Formats: sequence, C-alpha cells, structure tokens
Amino acid sequence: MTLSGPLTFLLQLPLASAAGAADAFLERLPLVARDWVTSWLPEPWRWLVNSLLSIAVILSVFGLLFAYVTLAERKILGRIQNRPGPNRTPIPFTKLRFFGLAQPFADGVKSLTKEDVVPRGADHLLHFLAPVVLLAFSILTFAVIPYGRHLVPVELNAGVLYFFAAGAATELAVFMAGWASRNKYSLLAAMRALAQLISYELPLLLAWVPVVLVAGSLSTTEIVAAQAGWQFNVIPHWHVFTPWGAAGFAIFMIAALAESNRSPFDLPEAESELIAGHLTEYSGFKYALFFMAEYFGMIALSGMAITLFLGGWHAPSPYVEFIPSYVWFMGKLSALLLGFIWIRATFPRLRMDQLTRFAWKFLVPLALINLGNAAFWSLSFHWSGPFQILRWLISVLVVVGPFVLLGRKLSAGVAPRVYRYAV
Amino acid sequence: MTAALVLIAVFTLATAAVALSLRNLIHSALLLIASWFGIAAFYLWAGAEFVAFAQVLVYVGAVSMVVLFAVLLTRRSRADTVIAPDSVARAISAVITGIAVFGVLGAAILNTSFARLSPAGVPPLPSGTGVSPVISAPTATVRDIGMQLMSTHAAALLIIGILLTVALLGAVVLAAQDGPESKQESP
Amino acid sequence: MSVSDLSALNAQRATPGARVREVHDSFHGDLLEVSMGPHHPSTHGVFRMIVTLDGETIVKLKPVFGYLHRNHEKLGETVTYLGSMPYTDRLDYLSSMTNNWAYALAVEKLAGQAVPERAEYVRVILAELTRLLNHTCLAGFLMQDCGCSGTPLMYAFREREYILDLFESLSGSRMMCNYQRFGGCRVDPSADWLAGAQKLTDRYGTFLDEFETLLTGNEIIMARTQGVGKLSPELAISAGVTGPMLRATGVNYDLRKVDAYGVYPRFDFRVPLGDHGDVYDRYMIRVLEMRESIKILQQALAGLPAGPIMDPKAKLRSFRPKAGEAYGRIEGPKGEIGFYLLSDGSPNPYRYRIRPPSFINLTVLEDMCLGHTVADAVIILGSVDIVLGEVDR
Amino acid sequence: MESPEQIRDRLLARFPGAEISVVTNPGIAAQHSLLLGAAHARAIAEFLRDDPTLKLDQCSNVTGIDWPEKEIVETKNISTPDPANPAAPPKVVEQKTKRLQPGFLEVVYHLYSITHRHGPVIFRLRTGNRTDQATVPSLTPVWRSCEFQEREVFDLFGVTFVGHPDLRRILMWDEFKDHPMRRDYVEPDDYEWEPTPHGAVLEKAKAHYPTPPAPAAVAPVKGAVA
Amino acid sequence: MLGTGLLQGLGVTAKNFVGSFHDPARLTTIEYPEVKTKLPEAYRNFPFLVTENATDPMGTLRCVACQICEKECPPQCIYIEKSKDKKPDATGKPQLFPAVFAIDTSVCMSCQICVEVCPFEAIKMDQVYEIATTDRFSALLLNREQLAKSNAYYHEIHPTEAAEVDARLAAERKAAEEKAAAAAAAKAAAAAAKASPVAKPPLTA
Repeated sequence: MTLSGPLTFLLQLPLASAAGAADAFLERLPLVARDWVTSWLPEPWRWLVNSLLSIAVILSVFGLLFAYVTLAERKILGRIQNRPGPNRTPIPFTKLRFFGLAQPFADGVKSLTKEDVVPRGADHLLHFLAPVVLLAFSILTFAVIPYGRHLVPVELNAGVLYFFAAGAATELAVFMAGWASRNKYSLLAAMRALAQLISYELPLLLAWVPVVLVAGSLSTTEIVAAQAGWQFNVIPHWHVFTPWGAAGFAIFMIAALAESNRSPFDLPEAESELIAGHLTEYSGFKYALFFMAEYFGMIALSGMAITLFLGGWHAPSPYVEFIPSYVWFMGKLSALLLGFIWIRATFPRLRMDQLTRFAWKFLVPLALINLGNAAFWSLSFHWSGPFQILRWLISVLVVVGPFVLLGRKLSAGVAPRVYRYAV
Repeated sequence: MTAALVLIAVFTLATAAVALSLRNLIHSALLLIASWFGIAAFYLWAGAEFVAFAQVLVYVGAVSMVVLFAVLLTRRSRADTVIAPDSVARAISAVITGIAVFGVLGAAILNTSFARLSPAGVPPLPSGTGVSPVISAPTATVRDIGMQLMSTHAAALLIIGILLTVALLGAVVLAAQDGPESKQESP
Repeated sequence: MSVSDLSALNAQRATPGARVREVHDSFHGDLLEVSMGPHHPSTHGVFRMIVTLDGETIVKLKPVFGYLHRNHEKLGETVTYLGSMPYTDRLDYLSSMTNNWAYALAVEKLAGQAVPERAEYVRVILAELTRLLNHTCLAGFLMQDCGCSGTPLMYAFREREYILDLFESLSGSRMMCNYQRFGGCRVDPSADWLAGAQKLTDRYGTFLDEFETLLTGNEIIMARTQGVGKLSPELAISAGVTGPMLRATGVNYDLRKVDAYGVYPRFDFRVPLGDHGDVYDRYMIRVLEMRESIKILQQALAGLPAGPIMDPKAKLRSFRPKAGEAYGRIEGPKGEIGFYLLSDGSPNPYRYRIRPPSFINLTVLEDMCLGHTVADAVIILGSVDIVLGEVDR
Repeated sequence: MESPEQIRDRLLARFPGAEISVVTNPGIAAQHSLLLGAAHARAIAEFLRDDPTLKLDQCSNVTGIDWPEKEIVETKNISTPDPANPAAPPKVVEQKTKRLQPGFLEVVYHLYSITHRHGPVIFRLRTGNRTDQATVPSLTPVWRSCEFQEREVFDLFGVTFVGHPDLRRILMWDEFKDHPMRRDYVEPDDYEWEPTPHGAVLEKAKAHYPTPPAPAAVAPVKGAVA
Repeated sequence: MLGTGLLQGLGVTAKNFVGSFHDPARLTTIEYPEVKTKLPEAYRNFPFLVTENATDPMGTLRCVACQICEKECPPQCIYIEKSKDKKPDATGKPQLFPAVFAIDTSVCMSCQICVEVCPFEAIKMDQVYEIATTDRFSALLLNREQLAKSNAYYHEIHPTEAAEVDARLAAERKAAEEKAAAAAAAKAAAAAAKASPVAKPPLTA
C-alpha cells in the first residue's frame, strides 16, 4: 500500500488532483440539482425536503434498477440458455418492442391486477405484515451506502453495523411469511430460511470484520476513503487487491448469495422441492413485494460489497477519473449483479445439510483465518523491499493453504468416478 | 425529546406485556422481537449507536432465530400441562428469581460511574423518528468500546465467553442424544 | 398406515432394502406428512408421493399414481393390432420409436413375421436416436431437479429438437411417430435423411463434451448426487429394476446383448456399469450409454444395406395372428419395455399387456429415499426416469 | 435352458403331489408355460428363484387374464356304420355337446435369469372362479417386482393376492368399485357431454344427463361451413 | 481443487451466452407468428379427402364410402354414411360416395392409419396446423365439405408422395382401361365370332 518510489511520483505528476475531480461538474451534478430544487423553498423546510428528496431518489433509482435487473436476469438467463428471453412486450398501443423493454411494467401491472389469495387457515395479520416488513428493512439498508463522492444518504459512525442489523431482520419476514401461510411447504421453507440465516450471518459478518480492522472505522465513508489511491496509477488500493481482501470478498459474496436466497443457496424457495417455499401462498402484489425485497437485498448487499472491498465509488485508475463516481459505483454494481445472474444460470442447488456444513466447516474457519491474516497485514504495513514480497507471500499462503486443506476435507468422498465396461 | 422516550418505553413495555399474555407462541416470539427493537430504539435515543445496532444484529438477527427454532422444534410435552400456571411454588421461585435479577442489575447501575453529559451533548432528535442524521457526541467509538472490553472488562468478557461456550456445549450434548442409529451417511 | 404397522411391513419384506425407521422415541418431534404432488413442480407429471418427514428426513414414502390412467390395456383389446401402434407412442412420449419397436417385435413374434434387413438397421438407428433423446432429456430434468435454473434442461432440449426434427421429417410427427409396422417400417428413409442423421451423430459427441463439462465435474452436483439413493444389486434384481438403473448398480444386463434382438449383435459397443448404484452413477451410466449409442449409430449408418423396408408378405389390413401368446421385449431407454399379447385368432388381441419399465422401476423408490431428505427424494425420483404416461397407462 | 417339461419333471420330483402341468402355446412364438396349483406356488417360486441351474432371479412381468365363463359347443361327428349294409359308407351324425367352461382369472408370471441370462420361464396361477374364490398366493415376498404389478392385477382384475404386504388399488382410486380390465366390465355412463359422431356414447351421455348442457352444440353434424 | 468444476461450468455458460448471439446452431428459437419453420414434406396433421377436381369437390371425391378407415381408426373419430345412389367416379365407373363423412378432430390423434388402410388413395394427411378455434364443439367436427381438398393441393404439400400416388393410380387406371378395352374387344370379338364363325379372333386379346 505504501510502496511509493520516484516512479510513482513521476506517474502521478501529470494527473489532476483529487480535489479537481471532486469539484468536477458532473461529480457535483446531483448536489447542484438538489440545491436548485430546495432553493425554491423557505430555509426551515430545506433539511426535510433534502431528506425526502434523497429518499425519493433512492427509491426511484433502485426501483427502476430492480425492474430492469429482473428483465436483465430473464434476458441473460435466456441467452445463457440459448433463447432470446422476453422480447415481445411492446410499448402500449404501439408495435414498438425495443427488445421487450416494457416487460417489467407489464409484469408490474399484471401483479397489481391479480387476485390476492390468502389461505383460509392463514394468520392473516402476519401474512400481510411479512412482505411489508421485508420490504421496509430491505429499503432501510440503502441508507448508509456511499453511492458517490458526495452521495451518502446518512452518515453513521457505525454505518456498516447498521447495514447488517437492518439486513438481519429480513429473514424474520421470511419466517413470518412461511409460518403465517399455513402450508407445510411454506413452513419447511421458513425453517430452512432460519437455519440458513444463522449459518450465513456469521461468515458474512466475519468477512467484513477485517475491513473494519484495516480501515479502523465502521463508517462506510471512511472505509471508502481508506481505499483511495493507486499503485503505479493502475492498481487501485482497493481491499480486494490484497490477499485477505480477495478472500474476504469471496467469502462475503458467497454469504451474500446465501443471505439473499440466490442460487445455489435458494433453498427456502427451492422450486423443485418446496414449490415456491415461503412464497407458495402469496399471489398478486404481495408476491411482487417479496420479489422486490429480494432484489433490493441483492442490490444492497452488492453495494455493500463494493463499499467494503471494491473501493466504493473510486475509479479503477486515475486516467478514468473524469467519469463521475456514481457512474463507477453503478458500473461495479451492474458487474456484481451480472455475476449473481451468471451464477444462478450455472449452479445447481445445495442440500440443506451441505449448505450448513459449507458455512460452518468451510466459510467460518476461512473467515476467522482471514481475520488473522488481515491483522498480520495491518501490523506489517511498514515492511518494505524484499519484506514486502515476503509479506505478500505469507498472506497469500495463509489464504490458499487453508482453502485447499478445508476444501479437501469438505469434498472428501466426492470425486469424479471411473466406470467399467462389460463388452 | 421526552415524548420520544415515553413512546419508546410504552412500545417496549406494551409489546413485552402482550408477548407474555398471548397463547400463540409464535406471536409471543414475534412480539418479543418487537420489544427488542424497542430496546434498540432506546439505545439510539440515548446516543449509543453501536450498542443499538449490535442489539438489533444480535437479538433480532440471531437470538430471535434461536427462539423461533426452539418454539417450532420443541415438542409439546405432557410436563407443560401438569404444572399449573398459578402454583404457589412456581410463583415464589419466579418472584425470587425476579428480585435477584433486579437486584444484580440495580446494583450494577448504582455502582457505575457515568460520565457527566452536558445537555448540549445529547443528540438532537427529531421527535418520534428515532434515527438522527448526525450524532455528534458522546462519541463512544468502536475503538473505545474495544479498548474498554479488552482492558478493563477483559475478565468479564472471558467469563461470559466461557459461560456461553459451556452453554453451547451443553446444548450440543443434549441435542446429540439422538443415538447412533440416526446417524445419516453423508457424502 | 400407522407407524406401528411399519415394522410389520419391514418384517414382511423378505428382500434386502432400506428399512422404515421407527421414530417414536421421546426425543423426536411429531412427524410431518407432506403430500408431494400431484401438482408439484418436480414430480415429472401428475405423480404424488405421500412423504412422512421427521424434520426433513424421510421416514416413509408412498407413491400414489393413476392420475393419468386411461386403461390403455383395455383400449388395446378393443382395437386391431395395427390400431394399438399409435397408442404405444403415447406410453412413454419421449421414446415413441422404441415403444413402437417393442410392440412390433411382440406382434412379429406372435405372428411369425419376418423383418427385412434394412428395416432392422433403420430400427436400430431410430432406437439409438431415441436413447440419445431420452437420456439427454433425463439428464436435463435431473439437473433441473437439482436446482439448475433450467440451463442444462435447455441445452438438452436444444439437442432434442434436432433429433425430433429428424423424426418429423421421417415419420411426419415429432413425438407421436407411429413409424414401425409389423414386418418393417412405414417409410424408407431418404438419402437426405440419412445424411442428416449422420451429421447429428457426428456432432453429438461435441455436445456431450460440453454438457459434461457443465455437469459431470461440478462439485455441487457430485455432492448432491453421490451416495444418494443407493440401490443394491440384489434389491435391484429382485425388484425387477431394468435399464440404466440396473446397470448403475453394477449388474451387467443389457437386453441388446442378452436377447441380441434385431441386428444388435453386428455392432460393436460396450455396456457401462456403475459400482455404487447412486444417483450420480445413474446419471453417468446414461451419459456413457449415449457415447456408446453414438458408436452404434455410426456403425449402423455406415452399414445400412439396400433393400425393401417392409416385408412384402406383411399384411396391413385384416391382420389376424394365429391363436397363441407371445412376450416380446427390447431394451428401451428407460429399461425393459415388453409387450405380452394373447391372440384368440380375431383381429383384436384377447389380452394386450405392457410391461412398463418406469412403473416397475418405481417399486424401489421408497427403499432408495428412506433416510434421505426431501431434496434428495426429488433427485432420486428424477434419476429413476419416469414418464407418467407409461407409469399410469 | 431347460424346457418347461424338464422343469415340470424336476419340480414334481422336488415337490411330490404339487399340481404342475405344461400349458402349450399353439402360436408361432411357442412360449410354453407351466400351470401351478395355488398350494405349492410360493414354494415353487422360491425354488425357481434359488435353484442353481435355473436361478430365475428376475420376475419381469406379472399380468392377469380374464377368462369369463363361456359355453363351449363341441361338435363331434359320430359315424355309425350301417349294420344292414357294412359296405356302404358309414352314416355320419353330427352330435353337438354343450359344455359350460367355468370362468376364472389367470395370473401370468414371466421369469428371467439375470445371472444365467436365460428365460423366459412362464408360469400361470389360476383362481377358483371369478367371484368369491378369486385368490392366488402373492409372490411379492419372493420377487419385489411383483409388489406393484400384483397390486395392479388386484386393481384391474380383482385377483386377491394372499400374503401381499400392501394390497391396495394402485391405478384406480380407492373408492372405485369395479375391476375395469375384466371382460364383462361395463363402463360408467357419466361421460362429459360432447358432440361426437358416434351414437353410442352420445346416447349414454344423454341418458345420464337428461338435459344437454349447451343447446347450441346439440346438432352433431352441422351443415356445410366454408 | 475445490471449485474447478464450478469454474468450468461458468465457462460453459459464458460460451453459450456469447454463442447465442452469433451461432445459429445455439440460438435455435424462431419467433413464431412472424417466422415459420419450413415443414418437412412428411409432416402430417389431420386427414383430408382428396378430390380430383377443385371446381366440383363433392362430385369428384375419390372416397367410395367403403368404411375401412372408419373401422380401422383407433380412436374411432371417423363417421361415414354411405350414399343411397351411385355416381360415376373419375374413371366413369359408378361408385357409392359418402353422404356424410365427418372427422372429429378433437378425438383424432393424427396417426395416419386411415391413410394407410385406404385402398382408394382417397384420404391423405393435411399440413395445416393453425386450426385453433373458440368453438370447442361443432367447429372441431369437420364435415365432408370442410375435409375435401383438391389433388393439386395434395401435390403442393406432399409432392413426392403425391407423384407416386398419381403414377400408381394412373397405372391402375390404365390397367383397368386396358382390361376394359380387352373385355370390350373380347366381347366384340365374341359377338363378331358369333356373327361370323370364320372370322379370326383379335390379336390384341
């Protein structure tokens, strides 16, 4: 991180200063727009309208993102499966299709107009509350993510903790949905959801603890700030480009897959086993709310992964810093979402016991070792020259060694087989 | 300011009380979780951001799951119905336990030396919202809490850790009485 | 059936197999009875399993079927011998060509009808194409049951389309081919068709390579399928399990080798055998069988003789076999498909019986599922390879 | 593989007193079968399964056949030589004898040996009649593959298998009354009413549903529509 | 190492993702109402009745109402009523014709057995598949007029098969004509012989 020499210095000379980038017009555009709107209001109202505006912007941007992520998921899944995906929904009253871009709105209208069926034996209150609670908590998580250089809705000292506290309540809603439906499949799904949450909460938390340790703060803005700068103007100082950061990022993303109930960890809604899991008895708009919350969760976790490991809104190189920070954030977000979709298209589902075993016997030990690795990394920050190479070597070894050993243990007895033939 | 406190307190106590009185165990459990949210809100009100979020994370995120699991997995055994809810022995033991816990907590509170807070130090809260955009002081940062736990209260931390480990092991031992016949061959 | 009856059932089962575990001790909670199906995404049709669960572990599983029952055998007794041929398409609608063949073989046995050599070759080509089709689809369905979001299934269906195109251009229909006749085949494949079949055969290996890269080495699939749904060879033989499921247990029994029907003895192919009898073996045996099928196809297409496609003495109208009975069977993709016909000399069979492989293979479903979880039951059912049109008849 | 006659002789030597006979198949396939009496069926089945030379370890196919009661008219030409004129051709008198063959149900088992790769050995069991004595011993304890197939025969033909562990209906629903594969089975007439060119079904349906549901659809064949 | 299989799988799906944009062998979807596949010649759907002459379909049906197809039809979806009188067919021979010929397409399973058993080449398989209708009852019961289609149409949909059929029919017709001519000649010869016993029998016999 601190390997700086004359070469770096020379490379940095022709570049604009960070302050210059911060003041670029595009960079400040959202702030300018906000101030322009609030300037029409009397002074005492401005703070309130400011917060309302940021809420509205977050909701609309991520609502739209949700809509198009569903479309992108269906289209990418389609392309991976060698079919075009939804492409026939026209703009209403016209024959213009635009590759089916109106599909999410058609879906929305459809789910709004569908009958809301509640089973007779269901717990009506909880059945209604479950999607509301789920959506509320998923939206709460958006509050602390720094979307751009100047775009943090709420600056909290314990921002990361807040994020995960809000996220932890979502599985509660899944349980409520499963239990209130009065359906055996839903109940099994609820139990699975609980077990899954308990199992993956731990690796998820342990995966970001090293970041806090190295960055020295629980505030999201400070964590992003700690990842500023570039090595030789090409390798950014993002946490993912350190051995412990790469391992932490991998663990975090695996746990995030599990937390957002995505394949290969989509057991609570395993369609081939539990029909639709906790969503079995939901229809119409409540179903759509669940769907939305699930994607919000996915987007929020990706956003947090970007904040913690992928340098937040920082550009990958000073040469492309002229592109505004929020564009970089959204680009990284899209890449991660693409990864989610890609993984979903490829992997089968794990079984419940394998899922928990994978968490407790593989991810948790790896995350704990990774914590030690990060501690070593932060204690050895002053090593330089050949010691720097040694530092990398040790750190990589501490990541790869346990991975190989634990992986071998995990996959014991599972191997490709050789078959015999009778002629 | 105080209105917010009153609201939080009423919410917490009411949910706890209703949780106690309900017959449906799942509803009780969910209300218990709601009251934990109330406690978290109280911490927030008091400016202890870290503790508040930790409360939600630990209690709502994890302990609630354990509670729900316990409710769902426990078989309704005959022993529950035999003990009458209003038996004298039970009431006495409950009262004694309650007084003991209260005494310990009260003593701890009374013996703690609180840092003096200037009125200005209390964070300005928009009444009723519970979450403030900026909390300035008293900034007990994570680093401070960590330092405290690792130095002053290291012994307590260790003891709690051992206690929890023992409890965990006990739970494992209890759960493992399944016997070898159900040991499933797993790949 | 109550839990106490289970021990009685266990005692009565003379053959080896998993036992129904009695769960009535104080530690276990109440058992949960879940009715999987008839409307369940993974039961491959309208099939129902009444599953009794202890947590998520299966302690009892009773298959219920008949939702698609149309008394096919009675229908066969009310129509002529020829009239049953299109009905056989509808048994196992993934492999109508082999059903046709099995029925034609049984009738030919009954009536002593000879088949020209060219027709025998064409039958082998079509049967092996059907095997490719069926096994590819099965692998896709199995992976769908494992939770792959449709990707392997779509790849399987893409290849299936090419085979169905071949069937359509030969027989006129994609799935309900109605192609075989007593004493030959209905139409002679043209040179174009044979070239198309050759092209498909040549590129099918490439597809299988890609398919296997996606699935065979996948750690999740291996973890999900290895050691799951084990079937012992003794139980498999006793329960009449046939086809790839039997060979996955290590029993070397392939009717193409044993009965040597048709012109199979002329082809050089091997029979892959599994050693574990679990879901992974059943999947892999099918994949390996597909590779052998490609070899057979290459040989059959190269050696296809010229000549008539129908025996000139074969009768289409007023076909009345002599009184008597015959049982003919072939190695269908799902196992031994046989037809038992009893003739009283009239134009309609007196008794028309189908030996449905997937129905009989389901006998051991409970034995394979006991002690596993719901998720495993789904893939075990998927690995049995059932088509409800055949199970329920 | 041994012929059915050889198997019969060995079985008779092993089980003296058992009813075993060979049923010849007049057809071209010439798959002859053994007819076993119910009393020794189970023991014989176990013998067939375990005998080292036969080792019929797979029971491939189990099926029922319904033989309803039928009147058999046997025509016999009796030639009586004319006592008065022995040189003349004998006088031929056709004599018809009517015989009532009692009905029974038959269960046919097709056995194969996976070990020795031979087969089929076919044997049959017959019930006493089609009503109250429609029982045969179950062979499910000998071969598991009989479990579902015997249930199917029970369901569709009404043969009760004594000793079957789980004898329930399998393809028809539990409340169903008749046995549909019997030859005298009368189909229920509760068809959904649909126009069809075939009068029989239409008449039945109309009898069941006195008022046709859709008057527009009554005309079975409408006039020319371009 | 753990995960290599998974990575290979990701590679395969990525390959298919890219391939679906440029490789027609991968993306096989055809967008149906706008684009249609070319039907193979052998494709069959429901049967139709062949008429010799499109201008007079009912007068030139090849069907002679022999009812073989009605008997052989496995789902029993054909319904025929014979005519009371006879009409001359294409060769001028008086034949019965179907007064009623109906096919219940809701029951028909397109098995082609009626085509195979027909000794008169009168019923063939059609290729029209867009036959959805909102009337479940009478619209699915096709009558004689709806079923009759010309031989030219048959040539259009099954050219090879139709050519074979026509050649066979022509040969049969020719044979029949020759036979008839021979019979007529023989008759004439017989008559001639009767008239003049010294006349020689015709050579064409």
